[in-house]
Amino acid sequence: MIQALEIREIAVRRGGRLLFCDLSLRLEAGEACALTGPNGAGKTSLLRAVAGLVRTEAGEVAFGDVDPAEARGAGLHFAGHQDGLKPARTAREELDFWARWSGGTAASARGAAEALELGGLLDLEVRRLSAGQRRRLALARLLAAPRPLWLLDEPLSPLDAGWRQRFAAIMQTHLAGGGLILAAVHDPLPVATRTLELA
Amino acid sequence: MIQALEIREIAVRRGGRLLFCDLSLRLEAGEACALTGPNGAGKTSLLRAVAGLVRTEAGEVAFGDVDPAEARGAGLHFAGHQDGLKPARTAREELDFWARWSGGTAASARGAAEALELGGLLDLEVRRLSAGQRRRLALARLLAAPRPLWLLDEPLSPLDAGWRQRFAAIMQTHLAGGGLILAAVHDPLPVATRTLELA
Amino acid sequence: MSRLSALLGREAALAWGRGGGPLVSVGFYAGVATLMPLALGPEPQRLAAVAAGIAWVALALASLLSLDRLFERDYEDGALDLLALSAVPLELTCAVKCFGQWMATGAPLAIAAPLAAIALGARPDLAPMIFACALVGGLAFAFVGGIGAALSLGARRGGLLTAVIVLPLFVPPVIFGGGALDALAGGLPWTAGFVLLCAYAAAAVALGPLAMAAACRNALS
Amino acid sequence: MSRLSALLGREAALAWGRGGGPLVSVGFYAGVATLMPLALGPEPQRLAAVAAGIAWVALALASLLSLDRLFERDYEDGALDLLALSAVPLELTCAVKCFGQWMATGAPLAIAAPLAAIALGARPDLAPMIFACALVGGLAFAFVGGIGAALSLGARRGGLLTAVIVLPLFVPPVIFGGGALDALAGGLPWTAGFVLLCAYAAAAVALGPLAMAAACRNALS
Amino acid sequence: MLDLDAGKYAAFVWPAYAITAAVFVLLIVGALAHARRWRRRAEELARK
Amino acid sequence: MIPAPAFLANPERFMAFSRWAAPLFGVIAVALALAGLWLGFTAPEDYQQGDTVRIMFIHIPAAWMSMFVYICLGVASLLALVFRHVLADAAAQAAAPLGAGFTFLALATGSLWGRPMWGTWWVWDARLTSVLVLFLFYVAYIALRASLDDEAKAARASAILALVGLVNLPIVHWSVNWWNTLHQGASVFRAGGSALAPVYLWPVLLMVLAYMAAFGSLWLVRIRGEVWRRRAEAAALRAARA
Ligand code: HEM
Ligand SMILES: Nc1ncnc2c1ncn2[C@@H]1O[C@H](COP(=O)(O)OP(=O)(O)OP(=O)(O)O)[C@@H](O)[C@H]1O
Ligand SMILES: Nc1ncnc2c1ncn2[C@@H]1O[C@H](COP(=O)(O)OP(=O)(O)OP(=O)(O)O)[C@@H](O)[C@H]1O
Ligand SMILES: [Mg+2]
Ligand SMILES: [Mg+2]
Repeated sequence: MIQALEIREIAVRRGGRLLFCDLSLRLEAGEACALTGPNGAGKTSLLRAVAGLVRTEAGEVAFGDVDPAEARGAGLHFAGHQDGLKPARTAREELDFWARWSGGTAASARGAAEALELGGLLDLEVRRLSAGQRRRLALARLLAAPRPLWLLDEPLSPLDAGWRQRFAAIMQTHLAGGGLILAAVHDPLPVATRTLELA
Repeated sequence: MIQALEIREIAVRRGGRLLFCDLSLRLEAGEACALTGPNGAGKTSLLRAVAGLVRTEAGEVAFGDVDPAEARGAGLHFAGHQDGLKPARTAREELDFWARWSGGTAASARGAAEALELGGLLDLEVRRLSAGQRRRLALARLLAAPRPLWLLDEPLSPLDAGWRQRFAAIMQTHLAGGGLILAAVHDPLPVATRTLELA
Repeated sequence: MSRLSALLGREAALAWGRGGGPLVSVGFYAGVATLMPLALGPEPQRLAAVAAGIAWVALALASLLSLDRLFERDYEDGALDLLALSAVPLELTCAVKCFGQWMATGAPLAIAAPLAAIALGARPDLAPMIFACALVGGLAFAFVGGIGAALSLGARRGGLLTAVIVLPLFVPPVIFGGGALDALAGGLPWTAGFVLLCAYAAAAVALGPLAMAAACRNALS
Repeated sequence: MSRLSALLGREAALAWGRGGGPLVSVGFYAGVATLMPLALGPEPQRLAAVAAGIAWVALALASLLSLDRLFERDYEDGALDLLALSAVPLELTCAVKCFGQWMATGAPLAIAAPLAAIALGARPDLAPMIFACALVGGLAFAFVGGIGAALSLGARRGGLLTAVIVLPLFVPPVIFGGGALDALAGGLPWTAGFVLLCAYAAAAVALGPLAMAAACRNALS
Repeated sequence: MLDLDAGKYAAFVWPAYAITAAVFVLLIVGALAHARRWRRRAEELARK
Repeated sequence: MIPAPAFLANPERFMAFSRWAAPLFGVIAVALALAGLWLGFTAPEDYQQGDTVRIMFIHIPAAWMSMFVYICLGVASLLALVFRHVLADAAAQAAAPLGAGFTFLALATGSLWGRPMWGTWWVWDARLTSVLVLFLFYVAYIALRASLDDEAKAARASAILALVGLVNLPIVHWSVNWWNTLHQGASVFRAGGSALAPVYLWPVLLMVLAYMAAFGSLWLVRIRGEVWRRRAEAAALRAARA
């Protein structure tokens, strides 16, 4: 179980440009951090670096006393701009697959679908879902297999006001259970306990 | 030149469910309307129906005294959730193509790129752009060929605070020049003169 | 006009990037020409007899397998919406898309086809005929394949469907072209087959876009 | 295990939907079997001599043209990120992807191949050998094709690259399989060719995933 | 008079008729079953 | 056989008409078939073809029907596409499996006739191949229809396909003239009178009429089934929304 996320003086370079360097952050269990900054500041790149998807130029990322490879393999969820959902498959097929892929079960997938009220939508193909419904499906994966660290990239944007609140409550529950959230946002994050601003 | 958008008692059905019926709206030149409503209410479907991409069950859409086919072919811009940009092509290639496709020129494409400050990004492949940069590229198409009616689907969501303001100014200018805007949004539209709420 | 030429350029560029283009077609036929003799064993006469026909069928197969994605990407990423929203009639847009595909993939394949056939042992005097058949046939394949691609938009088994829909439509041009090649090789009058092939291609170019546009509109709505 | 079987199911479903599956392969070979004789002319002996070889090369072509998109969609829509972020090593993930592709496309093609060859006039006693070659060869093609597909991720000319990278790697199995078929047809000892084909397939299955995983990581970062 | 002896060609004539009969039976049964099934279903739902 | 669209366009009227027309056609089909078979099996053996000539009585009708049903499918599809008429669409959908059945019969009986006559079950000649293509069109139509969920979209897409497939019909019919093939050319109807002796011509014609009547009956039954299916689905949707 990941107890803390520690980013130590990392630097990330994209396309020859150094996006940021000497960036540090420490997040304890139960804490959330909103990552803000103008477009192109490197929020997405930072999240991907934490997930190990992007090479860092310098510095390191530690997950408490959990081995990074293990933490990335089984301790974190990454929900990016692109949701990896296949338009031609049904919501149920996709949710079931991703739940099983991250170690959940059919039952936990059903629970996640209930929490995000996907019930009536599960038999639709993903391409038929509205933008907000599709985002809810993508977010349901967070609940389908419990993992402590959530890396979220603008999770709220296509959600309506009601669902923003409800997802805030879901995040709150996750934090209360000892989870950690690092979320890139442009609007204030309803649960943020702190903010990291990229230049 | 489209002087007004008039939606008369239209009804749209998706997947066997009637999303809305008897919906009417009149928009004059210089007016903007924010389309709000919960996820799945049918905002996107309404925009697509206005653009003629979705069949309406009943009612009709009129564009002042402009023939609908002509209005749809040359009088409106549609900027949806999906931006139709190809990840493997460069931003310049895409902008140039879409500018020419909607009747603009290389010069107007350059002007649009300047207005949205895409200068340094034009030679990047679309897949390398950050979410906000990519949205700016998609929105640049609106300026690359002037057309009176803009149908926008959550245009501001991945933009940072600064760009939200700047794009609001761009919309303001468009309205001042006699343009019309119908935009689906979850946050208040900075220029809205009125609001249509879907159930 | 400027719109159409822009579209043609885009389609050609996309087709090229996606796996078309002169080099790929040369590569594809190089593959056919090298793999065939390897698979069939090296007896020259056996191969020579079928060389022209093999080059011809390889073209049909290459089209069959590459055309199924002519509209799919644009449909899924929203570009087809914007292409449909234009003063250009969708029929013309579809025709230009197919034509661009043919320009980027079909035409280079047509240049490579006679080379591959000769490499396999076809008589060199068949080369012009192979080239002509491949050029005209490729056009027919592109426009007919486009119909299948458009019809299967949004279907659950897109790829399968395209193949199932397109296969029957590919048969007549293959017969016509194969007949013309065979007749020429046997010293018989070959014009009938070739003229029929041209007629089929012309019909495909004229009527295919109507079907494609109707199918695209249907998929979008 | 549950993860891998889930992944296998997904890959098979996607491959099936994208254009694989039993029906497509039957359709594809029906196409080959219908188009070949039409293009070559109906003389049975001429056809029979090359029937087995044609079935074998058609398999290679089908793999060549369908494998180039094994990773592309997952890469572009972000699914590959999530697949990489797992306790399952990416090597295994890639292997399962290729295997799923083979299950959904290669294996049904292998069943269809002897039927197509016989329809074209091959001797029925060659059928088991054609089947075996197609089965093993399809596995080799899938794993080798996957390398090309992964290497060309994010490249500007993906399709071209895949073909150029994969084609040379396809040559040895085609030679081995073709040799075995030819030897069997000629009453010569065929085991050598077949054993080499199996060895090549085994090597591809063992080493391919390492290359694929490295290429995917590189494309993602 | 009725000549049902197809001689050496019996192996071709009778299978042809058998296949024809079988396909007709399939078509008839299929059509009737399809119609009956949906008629039942429609009436069931109309009653509700 | 194509019902007058204006009269039958009204589903109620169609249901009332087909209620008695379908069984009537069925009875006519049986009567004609019995007559045709009786004449066919009392006719003398052909001096060339021997007893295999009896396959003709089921081959020619099946072959003709395979094309005729496709014409019906095409016309119904056109009406469905242009007038968006549900009944026309139901008619098209109902015709496809029947057409596939007749085409299969043409292929199977032809193949069984070809073995003794030509010494082979199958050759890749233009007539045989184009009939196979016709069969593939029916299959493609059914497959396309089955894989689109949205009823309206499926209707339009498959109607487009049906119209596209019409190009194959002239190829089937004239393929024997365009290529010199094993299959014989037009012999029943041709300039200068039929090439068939009357003893064979009559049973063939009776069987053709019998097949037509059978198709008419089955078509009506299937359309009725389609009408009910659509009613049921509309009712289910209403129930789900209420
Ligand atoms: C699989 C094999 C065969 C297929 C697919 C087939 C198909 C057809 C078709 C489609 C027609 C209707 C042509 C038209 O009216 O345009 C037809 C007619 C006919 N077939 Fe076949 N046939 C096959 C084999 C045979 C064989 C082996 C024989 C006899 C030796 C035969 C004798 C006839 C005759 C006599 C007609 C009527 C010709 C006319 O008056 O139009 N067929 N067949
Ligand atoms: N693969 C890449 N190659 C080159 N440059 C890249 C690549 N990916 C991202 N970039 C560049 O790196 C910068 C940071 O991108 P990133 O996506 O991290 O920004 P962001 O803070 O998430 O912005 P946004 O708020 O718009 O999502 C951008 O300028 C982008 O153009
Ligand atoms: N092609 C389709 N087939 C079936 N149902 C569809 C289709 N497209 C949309 N829907 C359904 O129609 C409803 C309205 O969708 P729409 O995209 O218009 O909503 P929206 O108001 O834009 O929502 P959001 O705020 O989430 O973008 C949704 O419930 C969706 O599932
Ligand atoms: Mg970002
Ligand atoms: Mg929407």
